[in-house]
Amino acid sequence: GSPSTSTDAPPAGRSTGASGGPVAGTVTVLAAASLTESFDAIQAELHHTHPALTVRISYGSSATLVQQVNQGAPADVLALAGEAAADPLDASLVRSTTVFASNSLEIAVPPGNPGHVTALDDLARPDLKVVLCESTVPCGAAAATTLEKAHVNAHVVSREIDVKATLAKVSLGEADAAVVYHSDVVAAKGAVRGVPIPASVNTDLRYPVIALDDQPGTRAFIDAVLSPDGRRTLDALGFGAP
Amino acid sequence: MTWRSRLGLGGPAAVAVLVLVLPLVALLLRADWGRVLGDITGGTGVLALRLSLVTTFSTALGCLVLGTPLAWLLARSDGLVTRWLRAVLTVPLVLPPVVGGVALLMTWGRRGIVGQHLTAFGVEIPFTTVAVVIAETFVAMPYYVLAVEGAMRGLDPRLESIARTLGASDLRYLRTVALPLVVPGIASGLALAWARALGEFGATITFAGNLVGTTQTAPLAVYVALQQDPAAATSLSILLLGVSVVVLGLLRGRWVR
Amino acid sequence: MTWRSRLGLGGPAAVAVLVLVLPLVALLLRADWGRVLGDITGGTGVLALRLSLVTTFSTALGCLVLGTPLAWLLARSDGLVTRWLRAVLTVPLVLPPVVGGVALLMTWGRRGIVGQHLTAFGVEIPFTTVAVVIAETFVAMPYYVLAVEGAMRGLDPRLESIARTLGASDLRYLRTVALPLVVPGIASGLALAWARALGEFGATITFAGNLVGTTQTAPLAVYVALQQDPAAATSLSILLLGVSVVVLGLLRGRWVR
Amino acid sequence: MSDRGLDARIGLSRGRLRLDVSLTAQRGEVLGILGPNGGGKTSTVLALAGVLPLAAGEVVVSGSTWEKAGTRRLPEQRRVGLMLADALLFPHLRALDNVAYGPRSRGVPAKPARVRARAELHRVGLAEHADARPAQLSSGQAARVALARALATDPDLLLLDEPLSALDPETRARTRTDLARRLADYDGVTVLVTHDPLDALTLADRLVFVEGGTVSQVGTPAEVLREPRTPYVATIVGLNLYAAQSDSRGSLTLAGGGLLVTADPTPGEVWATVSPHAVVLHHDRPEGSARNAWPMRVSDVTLQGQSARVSLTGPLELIAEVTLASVAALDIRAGRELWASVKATEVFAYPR
Amino acid sequence: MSDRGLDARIGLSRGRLRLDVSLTAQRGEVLGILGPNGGGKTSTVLALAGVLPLAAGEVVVSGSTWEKAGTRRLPEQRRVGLMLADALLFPHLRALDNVAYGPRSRGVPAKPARVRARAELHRVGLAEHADARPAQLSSGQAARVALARALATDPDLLLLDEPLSALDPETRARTRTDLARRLADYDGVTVLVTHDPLDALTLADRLVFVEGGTVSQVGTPAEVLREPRTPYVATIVGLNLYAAQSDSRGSLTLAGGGLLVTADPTPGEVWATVSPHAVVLHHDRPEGSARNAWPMRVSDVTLQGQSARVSLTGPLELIAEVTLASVAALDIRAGRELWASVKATEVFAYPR
Ligand SMILES: Nc1ncnc2c1ncn2[C@@H]1O[C@H](COP(=O)(O)OP(=O)(O)OP(=O)(O)O)[C@@H](O)[C@H]1O
Ligand SMILES: Nc1ncnc2c1ncn2[C@@H]1O[C@H](COP(=O)(O)OP(=O)(O)OP(=O)(O)O)[C@@H](O)[C@H]1O
Ligand code: MOO
Ligand SMILES: [Mg+2]
Ligand SMILES: [Mg+2]
Repeated sequence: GSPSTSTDAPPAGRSTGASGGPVAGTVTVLAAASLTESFDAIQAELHHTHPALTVRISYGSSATLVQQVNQGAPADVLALAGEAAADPLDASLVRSTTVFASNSLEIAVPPGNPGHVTALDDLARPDLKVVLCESTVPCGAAAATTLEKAHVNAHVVSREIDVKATLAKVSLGEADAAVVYHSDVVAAKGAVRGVPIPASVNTDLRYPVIALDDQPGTRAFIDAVLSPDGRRTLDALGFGAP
Repeated sequence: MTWRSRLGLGGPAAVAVLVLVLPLVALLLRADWGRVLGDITGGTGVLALRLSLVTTFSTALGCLVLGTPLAWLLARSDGLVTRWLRAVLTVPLVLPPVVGGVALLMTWGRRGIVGQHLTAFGVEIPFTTVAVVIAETFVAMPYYVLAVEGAMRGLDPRLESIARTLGASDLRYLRTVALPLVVPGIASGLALAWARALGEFGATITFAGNLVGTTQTAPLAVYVALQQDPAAATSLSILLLGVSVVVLGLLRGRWVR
Repeated sequence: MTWRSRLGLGGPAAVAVLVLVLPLVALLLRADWGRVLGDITGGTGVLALRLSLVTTFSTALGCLVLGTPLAWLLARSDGLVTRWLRAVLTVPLVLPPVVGGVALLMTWGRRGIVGQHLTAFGVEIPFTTVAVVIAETFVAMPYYVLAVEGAMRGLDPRLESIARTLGASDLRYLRTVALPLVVPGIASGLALAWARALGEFGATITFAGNLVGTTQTAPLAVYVALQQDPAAATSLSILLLGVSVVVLGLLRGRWVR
Repeated sequence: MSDRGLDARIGLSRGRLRLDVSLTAQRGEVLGILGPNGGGKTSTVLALAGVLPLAAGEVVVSGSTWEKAGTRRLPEQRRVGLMLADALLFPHLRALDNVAYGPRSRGVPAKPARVRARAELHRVGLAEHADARPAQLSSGQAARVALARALATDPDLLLLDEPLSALDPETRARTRTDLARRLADYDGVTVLVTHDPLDALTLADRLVFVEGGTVSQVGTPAEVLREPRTPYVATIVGLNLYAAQSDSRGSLTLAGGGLLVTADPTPGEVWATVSPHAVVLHHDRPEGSARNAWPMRVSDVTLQGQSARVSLTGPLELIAEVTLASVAALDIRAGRELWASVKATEVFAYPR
Repeated sequence: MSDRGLDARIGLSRGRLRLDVSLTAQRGEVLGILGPNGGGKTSTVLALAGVLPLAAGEVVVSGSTWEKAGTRRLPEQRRVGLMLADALLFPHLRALDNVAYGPRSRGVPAKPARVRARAELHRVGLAEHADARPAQLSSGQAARVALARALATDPDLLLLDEPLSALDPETRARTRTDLARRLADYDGVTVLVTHDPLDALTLADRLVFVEGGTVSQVGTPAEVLREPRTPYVATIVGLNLYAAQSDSRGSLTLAGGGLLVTADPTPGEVWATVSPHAVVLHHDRPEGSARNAWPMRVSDVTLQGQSARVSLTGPLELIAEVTLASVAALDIRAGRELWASVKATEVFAYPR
């Protein structure tokens, strides 16, 4: 897809980032846990272009981040896993919203694949322990959609609170399979193996980055996410184009 | 009480009360009271609460049965082993609950140091209600043991001398004198441990998972609801608080001064 | 001790020890010892540990200064207010920490019942180190207050009669007799509260966020690492345990029998 | 009124006991309180100290009102010294600091407070134990430290609840003498609860007997020794006591059975006393002037110092005190039958 | 050997005290232990009970070895009854259940145990308090329940550590008589620690004085009354005691100064005693046969029952016991100067 804005503000970053010089100050970013590796890398890049800009990133589950913002946490940027996660967000706090990446689902299995999972249908086997994200979490909602499309009634033993916890159950070998994001399988660096889900039943998530104010640092950070360097970083870690 | 002591003590005490009570007040103020009843009775809230009560009372029982002898043995010896054991017992207090959950998986899980042998017999603990009880016991028992040990150390040692010369073995002394006398300590230890178990979240979700009716305790249900529907989460929290205040009130009213 | 009592008590006590200690053993067994030192000294681990020490000792100090007077007032009265206050104090034990974090936001956040007035003066608490201390105090102080109150109730009331007739006001009695005599209770209350604060996760991440160097305490760092690099998380957990055993060992060795 | 040291009426309930005791004393006076267990002695003392609140009555000491309907001074606002039967030393303080605690609490600087404390410890013979912790003291040593502590604040009202009960006889004798000397110098009121008649008789100026929550007898030791009015008091002073009906010729019909003749008639309801020393024992029926003589059986013999106490039953119950020589001569032992006589001049009767 | 009830040597350290005490008793005998505070009486009792372990020595009771180098019976394996100075009732049990605790622990079924307990409570005069909790009892009542509890198990060795010290005189007299009767029936050994000479002299068959951790004197009450060998023992038995050097004619040079003449010479190092009753007081220098006469000054007068004890200082320290009549006649009061005389036949000397 293409960048989309859901508010009146114009796509914030590009112009400012291109025109302005180095920015100083502090920017506080709340980011979904699945973005940990990518945003850490982007933060490092940003330090080269804006050495005087202090970036503070707090990672958590998307739903918690939204709660924090609603309850008045002093944040400048909010990056969420899936647009649906932003639904509970108090709209009056939002300056601009830009989708900067996408992610698709994949089956994660422990190395060696002890459950011999080869396709989505296998998840219905009663001898298999399947974990999913809780349906309130973006990855859980997506997994539900996909399983429904494929008419698979998965043998679920637990619905985890976020995608990382879901993945951990597989990497520890406690569960035989989990439905997670492709980016998470990449980030797990061999701790789990991926079993692809056909595009016909797969569900894509679009990750929005939300500006909560108009400070220069806010714009500088969002620009860095949207910049070609940022794009490359996200690509390398398994995220798709927005 | 004189004015000086009212100010000198009342001031800090009032601050302490505010720090503890204001957040509860905020929770109650922000609750959507029109919805509370519906939130509680509808949905998974009731199931979660029932599971919480079952598991926390099992945990309390486990503490009573396993923790009381341990507290007794700790209270009666002062050797190096005892001191180290007591230090090690406080470790589960310090362990971040999520790490505790991971450690429990490493122990009782499919590949855990104990669990791998259980798996051979077809016993798998994670993702079961038993796992919830184990997780809750792991985090709650230290509170119980420490409270009861303290109470037992407060007993006059001469009472034991008297009981022993009257013909009571140490077990009989424990049963007929020491335990009845530390009932207040046991009650407050149980209250602490039960409360800690009732609020347990991280270790449970990590070790036992989160499945409605089997392993989704009230705190997990609250957390899930919080992500989608904060008002429902608040309602459920208020119910949880109500239950705990009633249970602790009964326990304390009966046994604790 | 007779054989009967060794078996009767030793059996359950051994089970209790196993339940508590096996997970720690598993954690140590599964650690990648070749990496532990590197994991601890490199990266954000040191920062997080320093922050944890600063905030937990601040919390302990807060408990001492605010919680001791509260415990004293609770120990000395048995009115209805006291009973209710005591029941309410146990509520933070029961509140799932994440809900506690939300309640703290509702209190001290920009739109909170207190925070909105603070914002007018340019004071914002969430996402600061102060918020970490508030969150830790909220979850840890009840343990302190309950432990110290119990110790204070154990004092012989006639000691106060004597001290008062000797001319000591109640404040002076508190300072010169009651406090010195409950030092063991205070020490174990502090140990409990400090340990609970050190492991605090849910309320902190919700109320204070997860900012490296400012609000990312050791348990948060462990949590983050757990997702990326479980071995590093284990290393950090082991460090956390080591620190806590040393601190608790010192505290107990010095003050507790 | 101004030389009244203590003017108190203590009304309160304690468990099943309803206490109503009036106490008055001049300054410098020592008031001994005696009575059976559970009679309310300790409760009285605690009420005077301000530890137990009054339900009724008042406490006035040296002209200032410590307690009265509605108003109540706190213990630390009363110039009072308290020592209970248990030593109740502050276990974390050395003996010296226990004793210095009072002066320190009343504003004396550390140094003079310690000097004073050391002097008080010296007076109870514990100078060399000044640095001992309470746990290192025997019960008797602890009691002496507690005594020193109570004496170190020069209170207007000194309350001693069985202060000597844990002391061994030698120490007790020494401490009793020291206490007597100390109390002689002292111009406040002392209330001394004791079970030991010797303490009471030697230390107290006036005795108050509290039985079942009320005062059963008050008087100087001499009055009480002469005319006990309850069986309890008679036991304390070591007399045989009988409730009797006297006719005008001095013939007494005892309430418990038996007859007694006195040389000094007091018609009506009387108490009659017989000193154990006045009882003479004989093998056979005595001849001569003794108008009271009964055949008796020995129920018990106990040695007391250099003499023996012989308990006798017969027409009346009687205790005799005789020399060890008599015991040997008469072969006195439990079960022995013999005669006891008392001269009518040794039987004292006074109105009930 | 088979009728030996107790054969023990207690060697242990307690704080700064090194205790080394040997005790032997026949079955049925009552051993009274007396001594100053901190002397080690309670420690001895605790060692016999098996609560304090021995460092050296052994304990043999009724022929069975309770403790010996390396082997040690637990307290519950010894047939022992223990009552400490504090009542130490089990606070959660009614008085009746406190007393029944021993029989129950030794296997008696609930019903007979209660019957027995009720009987024991009756014997200490507390039948109507059977249902009271310890907190509802006065200290004296509690002590009596503790006594009943210790007596309810018919032990081979009964250890009583100041059992009567919390009782009021009336109850104490009653309980003492009851205890004496009880102990007469009892065929085990009783070890009775007491500060009260009256308890010791009336209840004990033999007395053991423990001072500073060692035995300072052993003997029957009569022997001890006649020949005390330490100042402490002399105080207990109420005699004036002097260490002296005697020549062959009965002239004694006292170690503390002064001269004394006895009618019954025992040359060498001796103890000399004078009974307070044997001291006669005079206004002026006495004429006649009394070979011991000194000008003295009264330092203290105390009433004791119907007589007075007068403490005198002069060439020697002397206590006299005189009637109240003499006190009035001679106007005896502290500070008064007068003469004291003792007949040489009243001065007893025996080797040190
Ligand atoms: N804490 C208490 N609560 C209720 N009742 C009590 C309490 N303490 C004592 N009593 C009761 O009060 C009454 C008076 O007790 P108090 O201690 O004043 O007697 P006492 O004359 O000092 O006796 P003793 O000679 O045994 O010391 C007793 O009947 C006792 O049972
Ligand atoms: N728990 C203890 N630890 C160390 N020393 C102790 C302890 N209890 C007593 N002592 C010391 O042991 C010595 C003997 O004490 P013990 O109680 O046996 O004396 P006692 O003869 O019973 O004295 P009292 O007449 O005062 O009861 C004392 O010097 C005392 O200071
Ligand atoms: O990255 Mo999420 O918010 O755990 O799905
Ligand atoms: Mg009393
Ligand atoms: Mg003793």
